[in-house]
Order: sequence, then structure tokens, then C-alpha cells
Amino acid sequence: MATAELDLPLDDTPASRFLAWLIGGLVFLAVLACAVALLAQGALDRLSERPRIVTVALPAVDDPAVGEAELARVRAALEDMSGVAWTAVVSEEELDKLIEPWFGVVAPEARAELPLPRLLDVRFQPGVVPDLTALARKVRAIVPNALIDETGPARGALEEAAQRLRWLGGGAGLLVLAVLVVVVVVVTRASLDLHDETVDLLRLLGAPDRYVARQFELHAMASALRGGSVGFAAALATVVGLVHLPTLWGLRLVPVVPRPLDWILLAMVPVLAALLITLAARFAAVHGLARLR
Amino acid sequence: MATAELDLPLDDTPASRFLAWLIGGLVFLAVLACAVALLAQGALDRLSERPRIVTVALPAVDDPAVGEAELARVRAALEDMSGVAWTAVVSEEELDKLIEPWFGVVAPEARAELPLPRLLDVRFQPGVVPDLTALARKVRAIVPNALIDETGPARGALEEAAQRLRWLGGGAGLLVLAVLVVVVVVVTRASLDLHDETVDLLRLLGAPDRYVARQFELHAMASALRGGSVGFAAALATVVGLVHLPTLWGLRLVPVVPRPLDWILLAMVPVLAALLITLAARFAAVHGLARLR
Amino acid sequence: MSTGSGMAVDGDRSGATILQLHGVGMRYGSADEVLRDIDLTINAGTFHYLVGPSGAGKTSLLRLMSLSVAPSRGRIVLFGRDVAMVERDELGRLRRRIGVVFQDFRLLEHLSAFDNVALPLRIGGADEEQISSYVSQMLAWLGLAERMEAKPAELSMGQRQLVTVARAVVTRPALLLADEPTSNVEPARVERLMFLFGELHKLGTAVVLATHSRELLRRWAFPVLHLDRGRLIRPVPAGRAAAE
Amino acid sequence: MSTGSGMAVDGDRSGATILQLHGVGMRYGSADEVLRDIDLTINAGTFHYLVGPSGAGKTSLLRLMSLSVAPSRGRIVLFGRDVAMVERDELGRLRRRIGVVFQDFRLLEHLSAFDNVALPLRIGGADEEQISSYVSQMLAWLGLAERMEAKPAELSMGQRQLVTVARAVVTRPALLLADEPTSNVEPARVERLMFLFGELHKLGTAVVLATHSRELLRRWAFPVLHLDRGRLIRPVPAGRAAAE
Ligand SMILES: Nc1ncnc2c1ncn2[C@@H]1O[C@H](COP(=O)(O)OP(=O)(O)OP(=O)(O)O)[C@@H](O)[C@H]1O
Ligand SMILES: Nc1ncnc2c1ncn2[C@@H]1O[C@H](COP(=O)(O)OP(=O)(O)OP(=O)(O)O)[C@@H](O)[C@H]1O
Ligand SMILES: [Mg+2]
Ligand SMILES: [Mg+2]
Repeated sequence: MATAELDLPLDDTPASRFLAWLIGGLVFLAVLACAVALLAQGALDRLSERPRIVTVALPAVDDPAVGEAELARVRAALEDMSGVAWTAVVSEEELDKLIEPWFGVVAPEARAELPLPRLLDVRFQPGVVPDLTALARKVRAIVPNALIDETGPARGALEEAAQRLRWLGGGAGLLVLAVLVVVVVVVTRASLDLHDETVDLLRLLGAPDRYVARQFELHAMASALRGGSVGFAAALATVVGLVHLPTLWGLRLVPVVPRPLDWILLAMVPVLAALLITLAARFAAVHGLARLR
Repeated sequence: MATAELDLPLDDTPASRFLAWLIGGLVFLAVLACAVALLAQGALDRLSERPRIVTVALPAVDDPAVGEAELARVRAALEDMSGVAWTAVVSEEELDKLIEPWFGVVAPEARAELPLPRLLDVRFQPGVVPDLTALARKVRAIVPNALIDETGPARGALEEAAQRLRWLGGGAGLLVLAVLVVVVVVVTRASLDLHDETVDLLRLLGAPDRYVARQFELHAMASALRGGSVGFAAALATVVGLVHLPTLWGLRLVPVVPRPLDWILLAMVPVLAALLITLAARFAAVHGLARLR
Repeated sequence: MSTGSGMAVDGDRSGATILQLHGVGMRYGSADEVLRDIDLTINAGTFHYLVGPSGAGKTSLLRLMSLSVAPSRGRIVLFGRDVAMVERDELGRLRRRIGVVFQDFRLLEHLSAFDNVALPLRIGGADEEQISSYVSQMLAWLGLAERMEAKPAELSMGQRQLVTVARAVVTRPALLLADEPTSNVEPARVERLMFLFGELHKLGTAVVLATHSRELLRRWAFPVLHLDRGRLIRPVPAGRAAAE
Repeated sequence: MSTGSGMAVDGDRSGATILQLHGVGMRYGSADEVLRDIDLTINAGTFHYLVGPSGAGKTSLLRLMSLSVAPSRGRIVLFGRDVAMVERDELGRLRRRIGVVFQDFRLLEHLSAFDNVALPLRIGGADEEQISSYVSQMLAWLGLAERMEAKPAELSMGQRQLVTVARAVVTRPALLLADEPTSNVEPARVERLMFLFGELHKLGTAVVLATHSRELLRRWAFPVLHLDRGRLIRPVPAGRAAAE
């Protein structure tokens, strides 16, 4: 349509005028939810990019020479593994600190009595997720009763929280978009009924369904653009405010720093919403019109 | 108007159709609030009907005979007072119990050492509110340093709570009625605007303002009767339910038993509401019409 | 046949003055005036046609006369009262003495034909029995006996127009303003309507009838008020107007 | 001049068959039929008046012809297609070849006169330049050059009627159904409208014009379809119908 005027006076119905506001509110919520998901994803990515360390414990053996040989072979095997940055034997001092909670400070002579394992830190390259079973297979081929353990205490819990947030945010975002679709369908059907006389006239003038539907579609799209941009702006302001007010993040457990890509993805939300709204309006109008002849 | 049909299609507007529901909801709230006020009032009345007891404490004197004489004179004076049912001297055993929290169990010989006051319970006739100042004047004419105190520990608190509930309920009821008036005024003005063409026509046909206003008035009254009776019934059911489900009253501190008069007064609430609604609609219509010529 | 106040037209049995317009102008919103310098006197018992091309201002002039719009200048005297000075309540009383056939009918969509016609009687406070007999008779006479309970949307255009006319005349007004009352009915029914208007006219009602129909002017000869681009042209004898 | 299917009427230059009604009946809701046993053939390039008293069913018949209501019985063949069998999209295409002047105008209140007339062209997918020139020319020719931007409510009734006619003819339809298209305009403008319809008719458009005006029938002699109480009476020669 080359004209800005719609054939149907859609902006005159309270429900339709309300549509832009409703869309604004829902887009606001959707963008917020997606921001949560994206920030959580960002945190997860950052966590996974931190180099990860796996500790291999070789049980104590009686003969130090045998032990040394085992250790050397294990290190050689591990350093051959793809993704491993380097390995390091845990020094005796560190070992002492590790056992302190259990045995207290041990005297050097008593220490010799303890069958302490030799610990080996295996550091992976950043971003590599350790394949613990492959690693265990390799180590146990040399030392059958070796113990393998991933270090970094709170890591798992943090990751879990971030993951949960990601799903929650994503789910909420999808839910809001679904609600948006339902709202648009309902409003479109209602205004189709309200304007039945005009719709009738258009059809009598030979307008095909897609022409009439286009009226509702254009109106929904206009509402989506108006409402959506306001909602988006409000949501962005909220996200920026929350992220950049560190006082609000009493516990900065997870690194919540939005990345450029996040902004782009967030900007996709209102675009996607507008698309969904337009399609929903067209769908509702076409289905509503199909009842008429 | 002899016809049931209104000249204005008032029932066709969403706002107007909504009016009956809104009125129903508000009448429900108003009746509930008034029920609270009335039940609280009932409780207050019952509390005041329970005979009240005032304790007069005469300070210890050295000479028992003087004490006895004082006591007798005070009793005689008090029993002369209008509204006093009888007086009774608090026995020593009771006195012991009263002082136990402060002095522990006192041995009879130690007890003699304590300058204990002689206590006199003054019981009033049911329904009489003790005039403590008159009583104090009388007693102090005989024993200048006598102490007067009303007994019944939680009584004051209970009364205060009931009083607060009464004001709260009454205030809420009035507030709801005020809201009702505002709602009716707003809806009437809106539907006056909505039906401007029809209103115009009626005025062109020579309808005086009161004729047009009557249309809105009748519609508001009909809505009030429909909505109000539903709201009233729902509120009554709620009140009866709450009052007769003793399990809900964990602490039956206040006697909440509605009296016949209460039901009548409650029934006045929807009637009053209908009256207010009708007047509000007329007022709004007449004022709205005054803008036109 | 001129009175003191500008151009005056009167019928055969001119009686009391019902309506006078003195130098009246009218505009919609802030546009140019659609009526200019209207001077006109309508006496009781007169019958005038109001003719002129589409858009000349006939409906606008009738709107002024029915007090549905106010003039932008000039003075309107109705039933001896200066309309600009009249109280609200008095305005209603004046309006109740006027019957208007609106060109766009303005029937109430949710009321039946019967109730639409009964409306001015109800407004006037007539009792229902009288209303019932008046309205039924009127509608039956116009051939709508069987469609009395139909809503306007269920009537043909001609039937709607008849209902509109019935509503305007049922009160036997002192002034009847009929805007194209015969445009949608067939010749036989036009005859009935003109008979009806003629009867009212004979009873003393002043009639102003806007029309485009040359046939009307030819068959029922009454004086003609000619409007052109918002101005009243000198009165034209009925015969000549029809021939124009 | 009868074809096999009941009563047939055709104009002077009868061409292809445009519309056929076979034993058609129609009712509103569950009331009695307002049209009964209609058999009718309309050929290209013909011009018919449709006359009959108010409530006879003229508008209802035109509604059937414009596919705005379905018959309760019988068969309608339009442009060679049985209407009952036609697909939704095809229905739109058929309707776009029909121009309708509605008796109640049915203008869109929120659109200007220009946009109202442009509507069928826009629906047909014409480009805006063409639309602009067509519509302006048409409205100017009808004397509405200065009121093109006015909304229907700001136009006089006659002006609205002209806009309605303009909307119906601007697409140069193959079938023009005009329901009382001249009821609210003055004789000079009636002349213009009849000239317009005549031109279309000469270009091959089949015209059906419902009217109450005897003057029309007298001045422009075309065959007459006479409806009475829902039935078509035998075709009446134009001269006689006017004299009736
Ligand atoms: N509400 C309005 N707002 C603006 N202009 C208006 C309005 N109503 C009418 N007009 C304009 O005023 C002029 C006179 O209109 P009016 O309706 O009085 O004409 P009329 O003589 O009754 O014509 P018709 O014979 O077509 O009914 C016209 O040009 C019209 O366009
Ligand atoms: N929507 C409707 N519902 C019920 N009855 C209707 C409806 N529309 C028209 N009618 C009735 O059908 C009959 C035919 O109406 P129609 O409008 O076709 O008449 P018409 O010949 O066009 O009359 P006119 O010359 O007054 O326009 C009338 O009796 C009318 O009351
Ligand atoms: Mg007019
Ligand atoms: Mg008709």
C-alpha cells in the first residue's frame, strides 16, 4: 500500500490503541529475560575459558625410584594429550597444606611414615573442556590405581547457577513472546469483529483476504514498532543500569559483563517480536476472514 | 418511562456492561467492610455489657481498727453509688497470689512485715461504664491516698482492637462507597461521550436534560440492582461463612455473633449504594449535558 | 409581500410569524461560511420548498432553523423568542414544537420502528396508550403496519425514510423542516407524504421542504426558496422553478 | 427475446451474458422470502432500470447480484461462473468486476472523499500515480474538486452520493449495480450521472439502476425490470413504466 492511511480505522478502537502499550510492556519483559539469559551465557563462557586444572593422584609406592619413573611416564603421556598446556608436580609444601586439615602440622619424620600420594596438576589450555575419561584411561594404563579429580571448588555450583539462569531467562523470554502472540491474535480477532461492516465493504469491493489481512498486519506491525522500540529502550536502560551499578551486585560471583554480541542479540528480540506480531496478526486475520464468504 | 427499552443503547458499551460487575465487586467490599464494623460494634456492646470490676487499694495503716473502719466507710460509700452491684474485700489468699510474682511465697510471719494494701473489688451492674473519676473522688474523700484501678487484664486491649476494627470497617465501607460514586461518574461521562450522536438527537427532539439524564440514571440503577444484589449475596455468604466457621477463629477473643439488627443494617448498604449510584449517574449526566447547548 | 426584515416569503394563509432569520451566516469549524446573509421570515400555515444544487447549504439552513447548530452571525427569532437569549429548558420546549425529517434519517438503531416514532411523544410526556394509538395509526397509514417491530437495519431505505417522516409529524409540530423527505420512496408513496404535509400545512403548520425533485415542484405548487452557494436568491414562483 | 431460462431481458446491443439468475429466492434470517422465483439474464452492454415500491426487494436483488448475500434457493451465474461453486479468491476477482452504488452509500468515515474513491483501485492493485489522476479527474468532473480531502461527515448528502457513484465507476466495471444513485442530487447533476452511466453502458458495461424517479425513466428510455413484493413482473416498455 502506497498510502499511510489504513482502510480500517484500527487506531480508533480502545483495544487496538492499547495494543502498542501492551506490546511495549511485553517486549520490555522479553528483552529483560533474554538479557538475563545472555549474561548468564556470557558468564558460563567466561568460566569455561578460564584454564581448567585436573589433579592426578598417584598412590604412594615404597621404592622412590619406581615412583619417579611412574611419575615421569604419566607426565610424558599427559603432556602428549591434546589440550593439555602443561603438568606440574605438587610440591611437598603444598601437599603439607593440603593434608593439614586432616593430620595437623606433620613433623618431617612423621611425614615420612605417611603413605602420601604424589599429586600432579594437569593444566588445560583455556577453553578446553577436559575429557576426564580419556585422561583416566591414559593414566591408569601406567598407574592402575591413580585417582583423577578436577580442582576449582565453587566452579561447579557457579556454573550450575549460571546455567539455570540461562534456561530461566531463555524460557521466560520465549514465554513472553508466546504471550505476545496470543495477545495479538486475540486483539486482532476482536477488532475484526468490531470492524465487520468495513471488512464487509472491503470484501464487497473485491478485496482478497490477504488485502484485508494486510490492514491488520500493518496495524500490528506499526504497534509493534512503536511499542517495541519503547519497550526495548526501557529494557536496555534497565539492563545497563543493573550491570553498571556494581553496588547492586553485592556478590559478584559470576562475571556479568555484556559483550558486544549480547547487545546485537538483544536488539534481535524486538525485531523477532515485531516479526512474530506481524505474522500472528496476519494469521489471526486470515483465519477470522475464512469464516466469511 | 413506561417502556423497558432505553433510548440510548447503554448496555452495548463495554464500559457500561462492565458497570454492573464493577458495582457488584464494590458492593461486596462495602458490605464486608460494614460487616466488620458492625461485628466489632457488637463485640464492643457485649464487652460493655459484661459487668465491670474496679479494684480500690487502700494503703496499709498501722492500726487494724482504723483500717477496718476506713474500709467499712469506703464500702458503704461505694455501695451507695449508682450502678455499683456490690463490693467485696479481696481475701488474704488472693492477695498472696497477687504478690507472689514480686515477693515469692511469703511466710505468714514475714507477711506481717509487708505493708500490704487492703484491696476492695467494686463490681458494677452489667452495662454500666464505671465513672472512675467520681469513684476516685468518693474514695479519696475517705482515704486520700487510695489507688483505683480497673481490673480485667486484656479487656482494654480487646476493646481497643474492636474499636479500631469498627473504625477501620466503617472507614473502608465509606471509602468503597466513595470509590463507587467516582466510578459511576466516570463511566457515565464516558458513555455520554460515546453516545453523543444519540444524545444530540434526543436533545434535537426537544428532550430536556432531565429526560436524557434519566436514561443514564435508569441504566445506572439497573446496573446497581443487578450488580449490587449479586455483590450483597456474595458478601453475606462470606460473612456467614466466616462467623459460623469457628475453626477459623483460633482466638475467639471477641464475641463475634451478628445480631438481627446487624443483618438489617447490612441490607441497607446495597440500598444506600444503589441510591448513591443513581444520584451519581444523574449528577454526572446533568453536568455533562450542561456543556452542550 | 415583504416585511420590514429583509426578504420575506409567505404562503397563501399567512398567520403569525414562526421563524425569522436576520443577516444570518454559518460556518463549519473555521472554514468559509456555507451560509451568508440569510434574511428570511416563515409564517404559520405557509409551505415553502427549499431548492438548490447539492452543497448549496439547504441542510445547513435547516440545521439552523431546527436549532441544531448556532449561526456564526446574525439573529434567529423562533416563535417570537431570540434563540441566542433563550434558557436551556426553554430551548427544549421550542424544539418540541419543531418536527425535523433528517436527510440522513438519524433513527436509533436499537429501537424498533414503533419506538423510533414514539420517541418524540415520550419525550413530550404523552401517555403510552395515546402513543400506541397515534404511532400505530401513523405507521399503518404509511404502509408500515407489518414492519412496526423491525429495527431500522431491517427496513428498506424507503421504509426508513417513512419512519423518519412519521417521527417528525407524529407530534403535529408548529414548524416542519423536511430535508428531502421523498428521495427514497416511490411515486405513490410520495403522494401520500405530500398529502400528509398538506394536511399539516392546512392545520397551520409552517412547512419547509428541501428537495431536488422537479416533479414535486411541478405537481404541488408552493413558493420556492432558492439557495445557491450559501445565499438565498429572490423567491421564484413555483411554476418557473420547476421549469428551470 | 426470451432465452431458455425463464424471463430474459436485454438491451439494444446485447452481447455476452454477464449475469443469470435461475429460480432464485432470498430471505433475511428465518423470515419469509423477500425475493421469490427470480429468473433473469443480464447481457453485456445492456441498461436496465429496476423499479418497484419501497420494500419490493430492489436492494435485496442488487445484493444478490453483487454477491453480498447468498440466495436461499436457485442459482446465480456471474461471468459464466456458478457463484455457489466459486473459490474464495475467485469470488474477489468476480466482485472486482462489479461496481456497486450502495443506497446507503457505505463510505468509510475516516477516509477522505479521495481515498474512498481510490479504494477499489488500490484493492485492484493500481499504481498510485494512475489512481491519483483517475480519482482526481473523476471527482473534478462530478464537481467535487474542492471537497476531495473532506471526510464523508463533512460533505452534503448529495456530495456523498456523488463520491459513492465515483467509487463504483472508477474501476470501469463490467457490471454496474446502482441503487438509487440520483436520489440526493439536483437535476443538473442527475444529467451528469446519467451521462456517465450512459458512457459506461456504451463501452459495454451492463448497468442495472434501481430508481423511484419517473423523470429518469421518462428522459432516458431503457428497459425496466419491475419488482413487486419480491417477484419480477413481465418487462415493461420504458414509456409505459414512466406513465404508470
Ligand atoms: N460537517 C461539515 N463540516 C464541514 N463542511 C460541511 C459539513 N457539512 C456540510 N459541509 C459543507 O457545507 C456545504 C453545504 O452543505 P449542506 O449539507 O448544507 O448542502 P445541501 O444543500 O444540503 O446539499 P445536498 O443537497 O447535497 O444535501 C457543502 O459544501 C458541504 O460540503
Ligand atoms: N436486514 C434485513 N432484515 C430483515 N428484513 C429486511 C432486511 N433488509 C430488508 N428487509 C426487508 O426486505 C424487504 C425488501 O427490502 P429491500 O431493501 O430490498 O427493498 P427495496 O425495494 O430496496 O426498497 P427501497 O426502495 O425502500 O429501497 C422489505 O420489506 C424490508 O423490510
Ligand atoms: Mg442536504
Ligand atoms: Mg432499496
